[in-house]
Amino acid sequence: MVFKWYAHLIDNSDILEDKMELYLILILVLMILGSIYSLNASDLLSAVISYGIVGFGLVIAFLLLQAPDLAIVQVVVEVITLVVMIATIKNTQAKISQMKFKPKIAIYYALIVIAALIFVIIFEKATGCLNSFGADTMRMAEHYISGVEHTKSANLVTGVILDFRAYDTLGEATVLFTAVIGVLTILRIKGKKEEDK
Amino acid sequence: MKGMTLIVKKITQIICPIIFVFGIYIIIHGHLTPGGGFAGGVIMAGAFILQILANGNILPALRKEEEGLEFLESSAILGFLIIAGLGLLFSGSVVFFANFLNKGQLGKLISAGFIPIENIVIGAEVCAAIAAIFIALVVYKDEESK
Amino acid sequence: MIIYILCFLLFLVGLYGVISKRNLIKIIIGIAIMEYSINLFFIMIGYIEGSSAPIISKGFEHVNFVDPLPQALILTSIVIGLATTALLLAVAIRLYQKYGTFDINKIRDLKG
Amino acid sequence: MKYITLFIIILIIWFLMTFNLETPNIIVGCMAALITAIVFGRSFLQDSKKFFQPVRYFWIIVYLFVFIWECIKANFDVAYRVLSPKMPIKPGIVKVKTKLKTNIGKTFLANSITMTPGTITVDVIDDDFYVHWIYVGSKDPKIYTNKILGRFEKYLKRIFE
Repeated sequence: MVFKWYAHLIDNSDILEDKMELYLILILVLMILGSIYSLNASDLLSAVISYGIVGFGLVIAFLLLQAPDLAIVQVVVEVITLVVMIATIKNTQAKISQMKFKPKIAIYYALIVIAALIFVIIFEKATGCLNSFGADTMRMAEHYISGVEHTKSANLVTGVILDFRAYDTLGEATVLFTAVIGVLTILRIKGKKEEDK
Repeated sequence: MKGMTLIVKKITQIICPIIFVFGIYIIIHGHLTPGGGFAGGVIMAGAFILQILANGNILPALRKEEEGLEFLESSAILGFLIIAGLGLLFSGSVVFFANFLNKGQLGKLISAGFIPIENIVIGAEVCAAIAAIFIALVVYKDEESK
Repeated sequence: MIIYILCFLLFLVGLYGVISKRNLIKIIIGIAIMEYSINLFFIMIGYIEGSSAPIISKGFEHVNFVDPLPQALILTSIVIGLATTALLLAVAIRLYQKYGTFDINKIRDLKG
Repeated sequence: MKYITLFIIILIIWFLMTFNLETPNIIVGCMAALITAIVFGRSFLQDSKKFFQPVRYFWIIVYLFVFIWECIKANFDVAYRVLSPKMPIKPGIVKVKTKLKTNIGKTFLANSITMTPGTITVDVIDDDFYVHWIYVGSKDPKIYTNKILGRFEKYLKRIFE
């Protein structure tokens, strides 16, 4: 019921659509600033917390881009990631060794800026091939949207991931399972040995 | 792992079942409203995580719980494969993941063939996986580094 | 068009973190940022001006929808991202317990 | 007992969320409530039979009005202290002793104190609340205990004990 109300609110708002690109640019600039601060922070805790800016900015961007499914998943995943990261750096007194300013490092930074500029120029050329933002490129989507007659699932995304592309979901489940097994094998070695003794 | 104060514990006791049932709601209505197996599973795992963080569990109990979660996760993946295999048997054509059940009417709770069942299975799998990851990363690290 | 370039800049910031930082946690943060920017890029490709979220409810049967395919792909990608981040963090925890530091240069020195 | 209470509460929440009364929805709701009751029943509130005593609900409504009234009064008080040019504030932490016995009652009392502007519960240790107060009026424990807790305690006692 709550979500139906929300969907009506988003669908009926004409104000959002006109300024969509502006809002997204603002959110993206905020995300870039947050990520730069996060990578340059001298304290690990503030690095992790400002990393949260990127994730929650992404949630708002998903909501603006009409992807409520993703927004729900992202907001919970972001919270869990932050909790796990803070638990990781808790009780560690590792101080980040600040780089002293040497001429060598200045050359590094200059190289980074030049490389970034080259990448941006290449990408600017590459985006010329893409359709402009918000253009109607419904070649594949037509097939999936008319496929609702086939799946009878009102949520098209669920219809896609569990009917047309169920193999993807199977692969995803396998990856998740493997990751859990990996985490447990890495972290439980000590406990197992103690039990054996 | 130490727990939190009395206030957090008491509020957690009331809030956790509500978060959990909200996750179930998201899963069950996954084919009608935004959400689905992934979102609901992560929310349900969030309820577990909140409870563990607030109460500060002891390691042996958590180890037993984690084994249960592993069993749930494995059986959920097995269930997913079995559903996929049933499509091979019961649909007319030989298709893996064939949606063979009665489709019903668009927008009703019982509709869309086996998509709701798959949603439930995926939700259980994601919930178990993320809760197990959390227990491993947060609690084992705390207790076993001593 | 400027949105795509900003999205790519976010990717470059993550790449900068992975290449130039020596702290393990910061490298993990850089990897996660790269992943987020790719997720956002996919959703932007699928967006269509003036259309609604891909959910059919009463009264919205015949409106335009955004492309559901990128959303479905990214939905799995987000959960996989959490799993891989957790795996990286597990490795980082073990390394810290063994060497007592997150700094990869020091870890390399201690190893030899 | 607490399993049944949790089951009923979750079922009510389910119907409030979904808001339809068709047969499939009722069956699915019962299943969901059953699973939740099995998983979380062990750690639910101990004295759950109090949920079935209607007198308590009446006192909850009375308490709501009392709380809102106290909240408005405290709001004006804090606004006066902040806006007046002399800034008559005298912050400090006081230790108050509550008469409530149950943990849930203490929780709600602490939350009520925090919700009213000017006072914040810092910590709860056994029967003692450590409250940060924006204007510590007197140093007599009886007076300030009555001032902070007295207005809420008698209603909360009727609700939770």
